[in-house]
Amino acid sequence: MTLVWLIGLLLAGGVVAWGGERFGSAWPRSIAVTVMLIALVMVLGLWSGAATGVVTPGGPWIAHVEADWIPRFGIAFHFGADGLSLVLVVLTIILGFAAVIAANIDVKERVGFFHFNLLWTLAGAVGVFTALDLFLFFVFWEAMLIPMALIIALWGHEKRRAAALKFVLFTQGSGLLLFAAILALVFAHYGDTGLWTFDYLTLLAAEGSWPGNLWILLGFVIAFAVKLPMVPLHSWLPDAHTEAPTAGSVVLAGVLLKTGGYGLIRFTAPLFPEAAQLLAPYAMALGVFGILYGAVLAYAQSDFKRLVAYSSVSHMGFVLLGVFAATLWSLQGAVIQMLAHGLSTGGLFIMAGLLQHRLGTRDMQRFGGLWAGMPRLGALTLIFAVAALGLPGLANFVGEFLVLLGTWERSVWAAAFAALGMVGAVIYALALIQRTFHGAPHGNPGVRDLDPRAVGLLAVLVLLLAGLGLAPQPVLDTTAPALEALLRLSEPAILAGEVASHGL
Amino acid sequence: MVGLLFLVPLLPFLGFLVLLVGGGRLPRRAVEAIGVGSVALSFAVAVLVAIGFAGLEGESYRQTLWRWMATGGFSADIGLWLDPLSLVMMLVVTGVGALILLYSVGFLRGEAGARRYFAAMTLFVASMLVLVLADNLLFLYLGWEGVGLCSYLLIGFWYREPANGAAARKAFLVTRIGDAALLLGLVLIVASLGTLDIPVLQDRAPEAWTAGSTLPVAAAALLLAGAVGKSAQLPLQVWLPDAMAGPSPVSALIHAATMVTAGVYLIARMHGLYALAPAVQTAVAAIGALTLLLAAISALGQSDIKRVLAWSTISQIGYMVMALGAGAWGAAIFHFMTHAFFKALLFLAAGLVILRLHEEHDIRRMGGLAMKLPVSFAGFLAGAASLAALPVVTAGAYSKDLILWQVAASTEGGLLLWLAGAIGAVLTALYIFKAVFLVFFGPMQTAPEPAPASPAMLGPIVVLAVLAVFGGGLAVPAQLAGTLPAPPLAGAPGHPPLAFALVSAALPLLGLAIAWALYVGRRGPLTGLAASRAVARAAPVAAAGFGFDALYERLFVRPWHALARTLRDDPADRPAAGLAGLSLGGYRLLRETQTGRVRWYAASLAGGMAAALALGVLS
Amino acid sequence: MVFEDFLALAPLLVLAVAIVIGLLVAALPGSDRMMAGLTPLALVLALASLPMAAETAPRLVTPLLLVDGYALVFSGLILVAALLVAVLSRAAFAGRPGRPPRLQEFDLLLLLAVLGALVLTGATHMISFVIGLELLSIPLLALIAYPRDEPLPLEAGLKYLVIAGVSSATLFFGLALIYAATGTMDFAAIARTPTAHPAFVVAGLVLVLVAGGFKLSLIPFHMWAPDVYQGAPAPVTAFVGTVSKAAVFALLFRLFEATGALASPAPLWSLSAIAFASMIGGNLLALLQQNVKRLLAYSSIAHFGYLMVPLLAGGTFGAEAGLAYLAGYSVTLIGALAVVGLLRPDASGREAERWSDYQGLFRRRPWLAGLFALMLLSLAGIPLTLGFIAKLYAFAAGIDGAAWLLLAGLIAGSTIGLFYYLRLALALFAPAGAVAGPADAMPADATGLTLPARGLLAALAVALVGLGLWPQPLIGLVREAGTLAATEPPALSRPDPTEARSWTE
Amino acid sequence: MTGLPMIWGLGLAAILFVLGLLGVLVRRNILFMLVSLEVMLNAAGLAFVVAGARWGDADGQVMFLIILTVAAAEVAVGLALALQLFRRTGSVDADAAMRLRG
Repeated sequence: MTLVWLIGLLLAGGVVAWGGERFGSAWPRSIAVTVMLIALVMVLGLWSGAATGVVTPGGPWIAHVEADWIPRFGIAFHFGADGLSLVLVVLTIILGFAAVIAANIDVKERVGFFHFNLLWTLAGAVGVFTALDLFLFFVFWEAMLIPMALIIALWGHEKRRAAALKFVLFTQGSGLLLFAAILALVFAHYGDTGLWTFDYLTLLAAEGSWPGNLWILLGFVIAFAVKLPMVPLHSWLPDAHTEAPTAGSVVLAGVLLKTGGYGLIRFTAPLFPEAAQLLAPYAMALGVFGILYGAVLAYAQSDFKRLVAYSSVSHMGFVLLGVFAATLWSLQGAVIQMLAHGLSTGGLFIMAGLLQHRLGTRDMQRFGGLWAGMPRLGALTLIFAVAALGLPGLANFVGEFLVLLGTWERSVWAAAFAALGMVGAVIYALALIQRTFHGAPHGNPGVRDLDPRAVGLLAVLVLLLAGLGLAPQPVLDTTAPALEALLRLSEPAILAGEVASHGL
Repeated sequence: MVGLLFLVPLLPFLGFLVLLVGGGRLPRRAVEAIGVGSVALSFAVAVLVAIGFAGLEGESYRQTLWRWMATGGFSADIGLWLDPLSLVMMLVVTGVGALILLYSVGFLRGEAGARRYFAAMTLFVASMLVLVLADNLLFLYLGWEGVGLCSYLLIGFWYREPANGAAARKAFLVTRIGDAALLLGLVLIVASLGTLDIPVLQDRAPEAWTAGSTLPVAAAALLLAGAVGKSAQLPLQVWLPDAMAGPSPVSALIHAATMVTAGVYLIARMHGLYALAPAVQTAVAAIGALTLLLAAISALGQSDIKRVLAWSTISQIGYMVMALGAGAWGAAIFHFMTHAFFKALLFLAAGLVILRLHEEHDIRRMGGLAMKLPVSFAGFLAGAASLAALPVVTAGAYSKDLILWQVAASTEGGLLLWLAGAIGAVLTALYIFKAVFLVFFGPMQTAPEPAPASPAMLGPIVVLAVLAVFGGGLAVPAQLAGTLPAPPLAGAPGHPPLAFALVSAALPLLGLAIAWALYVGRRGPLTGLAASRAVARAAPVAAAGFGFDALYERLFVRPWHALARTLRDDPADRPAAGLAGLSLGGYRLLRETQTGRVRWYAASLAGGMAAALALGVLS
Repeated sequence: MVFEDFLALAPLLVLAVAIVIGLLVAALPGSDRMMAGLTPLALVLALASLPMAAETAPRLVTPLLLVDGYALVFSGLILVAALLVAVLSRAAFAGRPGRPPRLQEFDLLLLLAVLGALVLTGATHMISFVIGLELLSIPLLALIAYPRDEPLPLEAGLKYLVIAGVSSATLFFGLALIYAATGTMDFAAIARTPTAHPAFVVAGLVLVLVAGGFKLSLIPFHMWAPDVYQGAPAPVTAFVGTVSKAAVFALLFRLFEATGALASPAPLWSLSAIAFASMIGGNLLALLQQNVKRLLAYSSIAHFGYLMVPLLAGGTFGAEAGLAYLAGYSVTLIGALAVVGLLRPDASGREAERWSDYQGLFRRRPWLAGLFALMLLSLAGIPLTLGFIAKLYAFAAGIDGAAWLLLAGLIAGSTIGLFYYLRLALALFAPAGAVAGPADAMPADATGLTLPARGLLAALAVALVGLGLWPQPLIGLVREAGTLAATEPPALSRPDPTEARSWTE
Repeated sequence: MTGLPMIWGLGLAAILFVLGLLGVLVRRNILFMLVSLEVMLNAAGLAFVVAGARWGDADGQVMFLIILTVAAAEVAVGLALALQLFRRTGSVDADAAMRLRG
């Protein structure tokens, strides 16, 4: 039940934060912080419960709740979290916490409404990670986008309105594809078994290989690929990131991109084993292309946030590669990569916000030589940039190494070119540092260093990155059972009976 | 006492953390104290551990700290593994490191950013120790990348000058290419052997792989690529000369003594793998030989004192790699040790000279400093002698002669390699004594400022000078006999016959004589040759390091910028923009149909009716 | 006509009695207030009588009307919509400055039109089809042009008159052709009677389709819609957009279902083409539209393009999907037009139809702007709103009928739709700085709205979000619509024609 | 029924219908549009009468009567609106009413 309480807490927290604005502009922020603290405690409790196997020993499900919603189509409030979902929910709460604290960098007016949207986006994300009913999943998938679009549109920078619309058109448009695919799957299942159901577990068990399987899978994959983002469908990301406020960028990069990756892991291979195997080589090729394409474009940008946005495209290329390589190593690598990317890119976006807040612009041509004026900010940006380029000892490396490990078994060339991508990462990461902090300082008036509170927040992110980099075992142990179960489902010819055990 | 092993890398790392977190508030002296203290303490512990290890009867000592990652049958730990090879490396790294850090206190006297410098240096030493002491290749890779990062930070220490930033980025990028290949090698090993644990690999590899089959060859080649990148061998040597943009102590520690030899250590450590891939081993030898020749010639063509030493380092590492290729594992490591001493000495002395001559780097504008800077002259001379391997009196002679002998006596292609080594030896003596004569002899062109050198700077120079001269006595190859296989000497005895020893002793003297003739005596047939047109045309080629830089610029850098420029505004966005344009066009087109005239509306209805009826008739 | 027949026709009778009373009352002084009470009462009573009529369902009352689950649920939807429109009209017209217009006639016309709509839902015979349709559209003419002192309603009325007249003529001619070919006017019988001139039947059905296309404002018969939506007062626009279209859809669905028209290629292909054109064209027309009422008109073109998917899918699921879609769309459209009607942007009393009226509205009228944003999101089909349930049914029908092309159109259309719905929604939240009109021109206090108006808005909001979150009640109700009575009408005594060849070959 | 085959009757009705439709499209005067509208409606009525005759069924004529009443109602409202238009714009030109567009 904690899952439903968590989502309820976030939703209610949002409303209270919005109401709190009437009592003064500081209230919403403190309400949001307390809500996030409670959420953090709940989630960590859930994780510790799972680690000791208290909740549901044996089966991959850590928390599970089910209630009827629309019996006509067999739609139910079916929430459930296994290792995979739990880890991503923890990331959501942590980055949500960072976003709430980083919110006052550039959100000054209508603070209550902002926190309302922020908390509702987080609630939507938690819903997406824990929904086990395809309809409920889709409701959260779409409902999460509107508050995010509002955050971009109302508190963003210059071209915010256009960026928000582009963001919505891309994600909602592909969402419609997902919706059609879900319905096609449900109708095909109904055609076979005469049973209306949107329930993920029962759909898993029905190993029907319907004629249109590949098309249905494409509907799923395209929707998740837009959100991931996969390269040809990624052009909404740079605009959305550059125009979003700091907190918005942190949540967008840290959480929303992961829903795409999560969807790929959870729904594509297990539901359509043969079709997924058919699609795997092309998807892996696009993943590798994405890594290199993202790296080249990141280097080409002169806007700080656009550079970081394209670096996200490159990192997510690894996730795509890992997911479709479909070995335990690559899946675990993809999950770790998602966590690491959330932390490091979140940090970089907070840096971008701080820089823009001080210097009034994001254009790196007007930066340069800032190390003299703000050494602490420079040092922390360096740490995040170095994490982004995959230095061992920090989290990204563990993810990328495991993905390479898994990909090697599938195709040597993909692993080779992905390793080339790691070289590309060095080019843009160091370019970022050089254009911003090195070179001769040209006396920008706004230059002043970080205050201790900001350093504290970022230090926590750095500690998490280092912790995940040097001791990823707890996370690996949590996701292992879930991913093994998903892998077992992805082998095409498996006995339906065996799957039943996977359920409750 | 061996149990204290984990303190060796931990102490500098703690120093780094203290400087990183609290550095801002600490006074300068405290920063320096922490910097030098942590490494010196680490050296002390290392010595204790060495003593403890000597008493230990087992071949190696293993200490696992915690499980790093374990998933799907593969597992890697944060663990340390001490055996004679890593013992030697550990002692050299901590020892030379401590001396150099002491020296840099004096060197950076007037500079700002000391905190950043010492933090990076301590992190470097910690990473190098991790690299050397790691018990599995993944943890080694962590140290491997750590040193790369610190080298980037320290080369770009004077960040205000964009050229330094560019040099730093170039260094990190070129080494990163090698690192990517190394990582692929690791992935290949895990994929086929299931573990990266070095001791386990040593006995599992021969069973699983047959010698000369594709897998070991590929793995060895990838590891070699990594080594080539980090140790600045052909073809990835372009970054080391530019790395001289960093302060001299940095060049001394990182780009002479420790980091650049990481590749040598890696190949030495994985000697079992190379035994399984003879083809790659010969390639190693070939690369070593080629690099030492090319680097020696390029060093001759340099005019910047630090660049001479940089090319010299590449050349000396070429010797070590050639030795590894020929199977003379012990000799290579012995040469590494002696090289660490005399090359660090040379860099520190050169640093002193540069400091005194207000950052003057060009040796052609120096001269007659012998009397003015006695200690740096003595140090530089000792280093130069050891580098040139002047017989009997220097440590370098012992290690280099051993390499020459074992290479000559090794099984295949030994003679050819020996020839390269011999020519290299002559050229080495020539270029280093050219530098000595131009800097310290002849007329004085720029006067050094008379400030007295602080003892903190001179002390290390003296110690290193002693080691550079008497270091040969430390019978390193004997100690390493246990861990590293004996060289395949094709039946020849351990020590070279008298005739061979005489020849290899004569080579450096020949180089010295030529240098004397050209740069001191300035008469005799050689000066005519030096002024001839052929040398005039060859000089710029040598100075530019045989044009590798220009080649890479045209092959990689320029296309990358062109690609970045063309893709700048994201062609993948065009289809989306196209769709938007299409729908806007549709909107404008359709909006015209709403004319407001009711008769037009009726006409549209009639038209629709006609079309529907026509459809009915047709079908 | 036994007692059960009267019971089955209960809703119609209640309305008829109310209309007669209304006519009598109109003469008395103070009749305006009385009519204000009578209209909603009549509609509520009719709604209450539905369950009674349900007992006798399905029942063929005279060969003209078939009162079955399908007809009753549709009647329910129409009565609810009409009730909302009636309350909205009272509230909207009360807000107009100047002397209050005489609303008795307005209410009477409204009730007459609703009566026509109810007849249409039950019609299974050409005569009841014609009577119902005309009883619905002629009062509509007067309703559109009701505010006599303004030029725009008059122009809208004229345009609607001419186009409606042409389409009615087309309809009659089509029915005449079918009658000429088959000799029977009963929908069910048409399919079974072999005919000598199959081409006439096909042509007749196509002409009926054209008339239906006009009524549902599908492209290319859509051009009247934007002008009428803009010209007519907001309540009437709501009526045109919901009640009249719902009734015509109900009729068309039953007609095509009974005559199996969509089996033969001509009506099928032309309907698919019309549907696809409407989905894409409707959305494209609305892309950069600055006038909010015209924008809603174009969006209704698109939405009824989507509605053709359930029509084409047919069968019990088609009926259920069609009804669910209409329910969702009607509530949303009435909600949106309620805000347009009730929001008095400036002293001139004009309706808020310009883009600038909505720029930054959220800062001055948070509740009204919030509701309008909710309606826009529902039109766009965002989850947690009723519009999403409608979209669910449209998609499901598309997949059920395997109409892949139309499904593609549905996806493309909805994506384009997202653009202008959200562009308007985002404009609502625009920071005050960007607002064009002076903020103080707007009566700042929300008390400008009368009590029934706020009640109406609250009810709409609750319906939208409530049913969006918990759609089971609506879905249960809609499920009954699927029980399209396939009962055979009593065999009419008629000499069978000589040639016996079914027209469907 | 007399020897006249139904097709001719329907043909005449179709011709009348098309003429009426063209009348609506061509004439700018609102009154003549109403006249054309009448022609179209009566064409449909004629078709019903012919069909009724063919099948010897009274429904045809019942439908004709209904169409007459419908036509009458439409024209009544139409004329009222035309009068309004004339009073407001001083002309009965249908294209005068063009303010609603775009």
